[in-house]
Amino acid sequence: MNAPNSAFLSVNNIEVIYNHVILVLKGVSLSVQEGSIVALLGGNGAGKTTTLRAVSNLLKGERGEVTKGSVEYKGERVEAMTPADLVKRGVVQVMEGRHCFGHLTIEENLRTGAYTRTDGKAAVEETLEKVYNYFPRLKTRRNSQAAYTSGGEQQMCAIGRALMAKPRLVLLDEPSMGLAPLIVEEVFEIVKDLNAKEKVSFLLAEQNTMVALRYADFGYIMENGRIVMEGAASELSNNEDVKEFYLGLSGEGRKSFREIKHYRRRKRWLS
Amino acid sequence: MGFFIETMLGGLMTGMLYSLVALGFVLIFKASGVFNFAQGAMVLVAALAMARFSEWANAALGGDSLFLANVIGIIGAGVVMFIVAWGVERFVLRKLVNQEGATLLMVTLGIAYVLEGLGQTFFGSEIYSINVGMPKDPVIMFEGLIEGGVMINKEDFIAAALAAVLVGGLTIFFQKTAIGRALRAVADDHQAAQSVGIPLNKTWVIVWCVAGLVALVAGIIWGSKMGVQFSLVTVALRALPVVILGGLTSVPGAIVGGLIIGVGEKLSEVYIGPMVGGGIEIWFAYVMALIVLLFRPQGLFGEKIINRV
Amino acid sequence: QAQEQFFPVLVYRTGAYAANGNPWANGYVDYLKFINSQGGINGVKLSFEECEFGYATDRGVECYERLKGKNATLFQSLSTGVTFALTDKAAVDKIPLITAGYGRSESQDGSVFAWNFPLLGSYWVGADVAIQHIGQQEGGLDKLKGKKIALVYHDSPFGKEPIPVLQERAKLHGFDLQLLPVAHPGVEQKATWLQIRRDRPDHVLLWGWGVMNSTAIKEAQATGYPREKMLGIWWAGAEPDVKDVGAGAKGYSALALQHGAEPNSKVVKDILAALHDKGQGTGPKEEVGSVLYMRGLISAMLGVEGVRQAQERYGKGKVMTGEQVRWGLENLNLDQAKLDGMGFAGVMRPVQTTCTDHMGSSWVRVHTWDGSKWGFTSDWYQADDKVLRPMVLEAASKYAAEKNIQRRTAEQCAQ
Amino acid sequence: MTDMNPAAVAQPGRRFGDVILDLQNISLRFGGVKALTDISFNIREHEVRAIIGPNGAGKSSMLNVINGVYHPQEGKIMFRGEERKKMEPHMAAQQGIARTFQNIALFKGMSVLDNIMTGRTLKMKTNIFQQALWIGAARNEEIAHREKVEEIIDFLEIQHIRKTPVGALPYGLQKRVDLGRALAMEPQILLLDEPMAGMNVEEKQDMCRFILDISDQFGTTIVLIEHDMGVVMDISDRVVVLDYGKKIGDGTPDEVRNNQDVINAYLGSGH
Amino acid sequence: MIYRENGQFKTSYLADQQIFTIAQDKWFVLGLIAFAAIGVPLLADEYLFRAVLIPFLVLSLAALGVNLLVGYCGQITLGAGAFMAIGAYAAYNFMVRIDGMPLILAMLLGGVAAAGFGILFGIPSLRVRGLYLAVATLAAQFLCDWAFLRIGWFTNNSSSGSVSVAKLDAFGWIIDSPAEKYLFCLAFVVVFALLAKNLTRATIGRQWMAIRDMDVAAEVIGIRPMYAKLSAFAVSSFVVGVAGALWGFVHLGSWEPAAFSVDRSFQLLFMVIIGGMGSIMGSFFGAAFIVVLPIFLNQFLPFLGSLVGVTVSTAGISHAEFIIFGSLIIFFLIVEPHGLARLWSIAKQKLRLWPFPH
Ligand SMILES: Nc1ncnc2c1ncn2[C@@H]1O[C@H](COP(=O)(O)OP(=O)(O)OP(=O)(O)O)[C@@H](O)[C@H]1O
Ligand SMILES: Nc1ncnc2c1ncn2[C@@H]1O[C@H](COP(=O)(O)OP(=O)(O)OP(=O)(O)O)[C@@H](O)[C@H]1O
Ligand SMILES: [Mg+2]
Ligand SMILES: [Mg+2]
Repeated sequence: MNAPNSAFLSVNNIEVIYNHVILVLKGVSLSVQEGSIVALLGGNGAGKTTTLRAVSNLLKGERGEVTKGSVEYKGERVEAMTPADLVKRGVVQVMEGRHCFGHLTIEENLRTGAYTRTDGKAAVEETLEKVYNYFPRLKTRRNSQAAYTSGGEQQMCAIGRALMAKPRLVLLDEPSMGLAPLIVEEVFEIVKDLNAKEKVSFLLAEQNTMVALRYADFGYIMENGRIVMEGAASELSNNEDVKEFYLGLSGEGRKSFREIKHYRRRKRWLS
Repeated sequence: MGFFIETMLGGLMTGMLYSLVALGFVLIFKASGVFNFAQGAMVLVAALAMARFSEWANAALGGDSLFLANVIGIIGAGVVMFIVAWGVERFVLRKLVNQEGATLLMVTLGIAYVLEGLGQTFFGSEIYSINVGMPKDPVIMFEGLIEGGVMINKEDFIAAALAAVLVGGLTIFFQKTAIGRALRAVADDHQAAQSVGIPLNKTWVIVWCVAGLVALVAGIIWGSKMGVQFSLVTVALRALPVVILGGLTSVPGAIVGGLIIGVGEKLSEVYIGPMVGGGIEIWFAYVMALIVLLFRPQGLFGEKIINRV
Repeated sequence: QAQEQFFPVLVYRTGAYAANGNPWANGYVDYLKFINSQGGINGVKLSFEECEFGYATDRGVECYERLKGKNATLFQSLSTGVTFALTDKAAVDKIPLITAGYGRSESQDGSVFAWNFPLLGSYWVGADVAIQHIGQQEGGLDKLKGKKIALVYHDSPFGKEPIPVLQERAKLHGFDLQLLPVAHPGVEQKATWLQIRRDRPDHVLLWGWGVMNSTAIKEAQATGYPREKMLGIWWAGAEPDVKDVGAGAKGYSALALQHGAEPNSKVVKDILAALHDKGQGTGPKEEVGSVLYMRGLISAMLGVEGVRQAQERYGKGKVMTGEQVRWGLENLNLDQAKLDGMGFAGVMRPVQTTCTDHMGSSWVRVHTWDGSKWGFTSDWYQADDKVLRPMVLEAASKYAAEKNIQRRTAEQCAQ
Repeated sequence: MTDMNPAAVAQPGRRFGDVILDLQNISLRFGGVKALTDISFNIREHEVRAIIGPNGAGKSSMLNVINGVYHPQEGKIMFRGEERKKMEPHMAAQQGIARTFQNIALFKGMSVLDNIMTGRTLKMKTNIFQQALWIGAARNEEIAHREKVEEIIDFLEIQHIRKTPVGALPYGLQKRVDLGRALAMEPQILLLDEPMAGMNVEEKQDMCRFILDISDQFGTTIVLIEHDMGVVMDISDRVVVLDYGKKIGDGTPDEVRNNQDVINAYLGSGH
Repeated sequence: MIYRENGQFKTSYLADQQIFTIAQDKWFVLGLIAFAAIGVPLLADEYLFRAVLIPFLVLSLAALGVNLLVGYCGQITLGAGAFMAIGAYAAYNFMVRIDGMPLILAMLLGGVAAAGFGILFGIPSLRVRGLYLAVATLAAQFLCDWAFLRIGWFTNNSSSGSVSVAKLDAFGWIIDSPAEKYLFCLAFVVVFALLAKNLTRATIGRQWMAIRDMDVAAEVIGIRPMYAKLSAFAVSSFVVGVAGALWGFVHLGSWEPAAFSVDRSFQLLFMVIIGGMGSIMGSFFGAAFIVVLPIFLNQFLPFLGSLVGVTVSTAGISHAEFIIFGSLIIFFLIVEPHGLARLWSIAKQKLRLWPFPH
């Protein structure tokens, strides 16, 4: 890993508190290099979403705040910026749980994604077409109000909406959730594609470790508000613990879900 | 017959005036999901500012040009409304991103108090008048057609026309422009709106400004009709059934709702009222709205309330 | 400082009725200040404290409790609602309530309502005189037969007070009474005036308060109802009611609770000299002498005179208690000479109360707005006792029965 | 393929009862959108029945039909051999149908414990006056049900968050509470809408275990929507495949896996 | 370190279902009630009783009722004033029309009448929700305002529309002095608060909250929306109705419909939201805020003015009162959108952790 200050995005030792009393992140540091895909892994409640919110400055609405540490994007401190400022600079978050604008149609949803763009109508139309190409399903449902589309359609809409902003860094929170396997592959192909062709960087929080590590360059594993492990994606996917607990592979390969007879105590790096 | 028409017309005109106030509610609700109980106070403050500024201007100009004084008054009041919008965003809404409707509603009640207090402190609590040259005396028309003719108020007609123009413009603004779309997005989900880069602060200032200007128009018209004084805030209570009958999220709904309520309450008061002792129009308006809601819970033109699992 | 007589001042200087509440309060306070500048009541200075209640009954009650704790010995409750709420309490606390020109009409009966003083006139008086005046305009009460009179009233106890008297009179003279309630605060009257336009009543009585009055006059203008045919109660006959209507209100008349706008009276000149010219006045100078200012002033004067009268009996130069003030109010005798002496010549007529008559006088005249000021346009009227007395007795007796109150006997009165 | 001999699919040690729910020719439209077109399939007692299909195929809508949230325009639903008339969700609940939701629908303002306790509503018999006075019957009832609920809490291993308001919980735990609430109803049929979305492998394994244990211990019939093919193939007994509101496959996991239509529409060649 | 649950273990579910799971809380509240019942009557003067404490108690009770509906069941209502009015007028009618009607029974019957109308006006809630419902409940408000003014029967044909009650006699206890009135109200409040608390921790309370948080899901697990919503309307209106009877009988003694106007409805909603929705304690906080603050400001501002040597006019003070009152509402909601009760519990939580920040 390079020295953090040369990084595209660097999160330095942040602490996050919700509601003035609930301490959730206890000193998290990570960095994303320009043009890379970084995966943030970890169990439920580890603090992945919180980390992403801290980066995109969406904590306020949840009554959370960063009490220590700093977040820098391209060498600029971002804590004082509004989320809108960040979007203008190219940092866009796809929120966990979809958050489509229920009363707007799918197409209107996508167009709001282009709100900060200033490069003209034609360019926006072009991106819109691109998104429709990525997700043909959205095109067929373009005139439905988002609230009346299926869960997966909403997820696609949320991802597509973020892409409409022509981002430089996308914070993807659980992009695969609720998507059919084919679409999951597609989403990650899109990620790869954008990353390769347009040098868009990604920081993704993902439960589907298998897929995530396949596409990511680098990974962090979080637990209980701390980073407990980090390394290149290939390294991580070969780590025995990661294999067992995040990929469901044990020595003799993948085990049937039916056969796991006992609830296992989770591996804890800290305890 | 003539009387029936007059009642209808009277109802339509009053309805139009309700619509103007209702419009303020709808605007802010549609664009930020806030049910703004301070709308009545905004009407009051706008009207007070207009009345006092034009009064002062008139005095300063030596009473020469009422027109000029009125223009200064309107500009002054417009500035006041801008300051209100800015202040509301800066000191209140900014700190309440992503909160529940009930909380926001309550906060607007707080804003209403502050505005009422400030308005009266700066502009006084007497009765002031706005004179924008509205004709006050009635004209009788169609005397040849209907016995006794039909009495019409030009003032009401002008007001209604103004309201119609305002509504038409705002409808287009909301449905067709990018900023209108962004405003609707904000109403749906503050956080998601932030996440796509819609600057909540700026949009809120814009909406409250627009609502402030609508309040100003309402204030000028109501003020010139009934004098500028504290009771202006209560016109908001009369506009509420209009808002829900038309649908909280629909600009045209505010107009249609206003017309229905206006006509309904006047007809009921005139024809049913005497049978039960009179004074029924206010509850009649609410009951009418309620009945409509039983069939269309989102009001006549409101967006369907989404309720999915 | 026990050497001061405390005058609580209930006011509403903010909210929907502020435009009317302000001049009243200013007149009231100015008079108290004026008395102090003249050396007080036989040397007893007056102290006073305002309490804002925004015309809300429960806030009014709170004010009463607060000011009572500061040794209030009389209270002017200033709204029908507060009067109703305090009528029982005041009797327990032994604090007389002065309700000059408002309150409960039956409280004129002092033998039941020992602590209420609707001095100068009650709403029943107003209603009675209004019909007399209309009768006179028509050329005699007998001409009222078949005529139609509409009552446009504030839909509250205040607005409903006159109805029994009007109904009584309607029976007597055979006119048609049309009742048209207007919901608080009275900003929406289109339907009301459409009905008036349809039914074309010969006269309209306006029983309004605050914004309701000016709205009514404007609607009358908008529906072309002649203002000359409208007659307001004394709470609908002041400057704020017509000011912003201006010329549109020309010809509109209202009852005057004896006084009208009195900028030329001696007492006003005295106050201007003693207070406003020295920069010690309460409100704006232009307001001094306006109708509601005078109402406040006279209300204060009645209170002051009650105390003065009490001192006659219980000791000059002493601070009076509530009970003593009541005796004073019950035995007021403001004859013409006294009034002239105080500067009220031409403003009002003598007032004389007794233990059984807590009103003291029922003189009323009519004034009319000429587009820029109020001026008197009628002779003095007096309410017809033949009509009112039985009604007062009946209503008071009903109240006494409900509350288990024994009428005061002659001996009790004499004490 | 539609109606197989239960014995053929029965795994050793598992027994299948009769058809408990039979859906015949169900069609559901929303305005112009055809969510379901002429779908028939049945559910047998004690089986784990999976519904799979691409996003927007109508899976969630199917569940909504089964538990009375949506009313299909056409088709019959037979419950234990009797035709079910138009039915509101709470009536379905009375018949013993419980479900979890795709977009978590927990009672945000209440604690985990209270959320699960609401699942017992139908089993509580005391009246409002007894409850107001908190006298004998009401109190005993409360305690008795509390014990049951504690069993479920133990079972789901969420003791430590018993008193936490669910709004503040991470996604995965919310899903578990959602399941707990459905379990508290002691349902005969349990409908699970993507219970494992947003979980990592380890957590999925736990969840599978819960589901299988529920099925074994209580004999509950389970209808499961899931996009993780590993899970579906491993734990379900029979699978229905939907695509664009139509049924394109129905059978054992193996049959379905090899069905060409299913591969084209949903699985892709990867599986 | 005093405020800890350390060492307090619960050995049964019953213990865990207690109203106060921490002993200190329990003793604090019991102490408070004891103080209110014994200490306050010794200390307070008449002004405090009549102008502050009695209205505070009665409005707390009403706010409590509204909170059951708004805070627990999520049905925003702006018609609470109407139900207070129904309670008051119904109790009045029971008193004057039935000979020998005991006072307390009349008040409770007033509550029952209010509950009946609550159910009636609650029916729209089965279809209409949220703000639409809130505005629709104003129909009840204005209809009641009108009916009590216009229909003579309700007011025993009093010509002015204003009614008053005779001596208050609760089973021989003549409630006359302010302290007695205060204790009478206090008894009502304590009993009702307890009953309300019981309801909210029982299944019915959970049903209400479920409907509030997610009505479709609630229905799916077997809650009947009709039963849950209408029972909330009934219970809430009952409490509000009893509070209305207390307001009329004990506090005002004589009243007109304006005593229960739409302003009162708004005021009650204020209390609930400021105090904390879905919190019994919050109702009291809210009532204290709304009742006491204006009075305090009204008396404090002139004093403050005199300190710095300016005499503020009464009008100036009341305008300032508006501004400060409004600002405080905003301020508190920004600090804690879930109301004062939440602020209180966060404070407690911090206290529990003290001296450590987390
Ligand atoms: N708004 C909030 N208020 C209070 N606590 C919160 C809030 N949001 C999250 N938390 C707490 O913060 C911790 C981390 O949550 P976070 O959502 O960041 O986890 P996560 O890693 O994204 O989990 P998941 O994979 O389930 O989404 C959890 O313990 C959660 O309870
Ligand atoms: N209430 C509704 N109104 C309008 N359309 C609806 C409604 N409910 C569902 N639909 C439509 O029906 C289709 C099927 O939706 P459903 O939610 O059942 O899909 P799904 O199979 O669960 O998909 P996913 O895997 O993405 O959750 C979708 O296209 C959706 O837009
Ligand atoms: Mg997360
Ligand atoms: Mg689905």
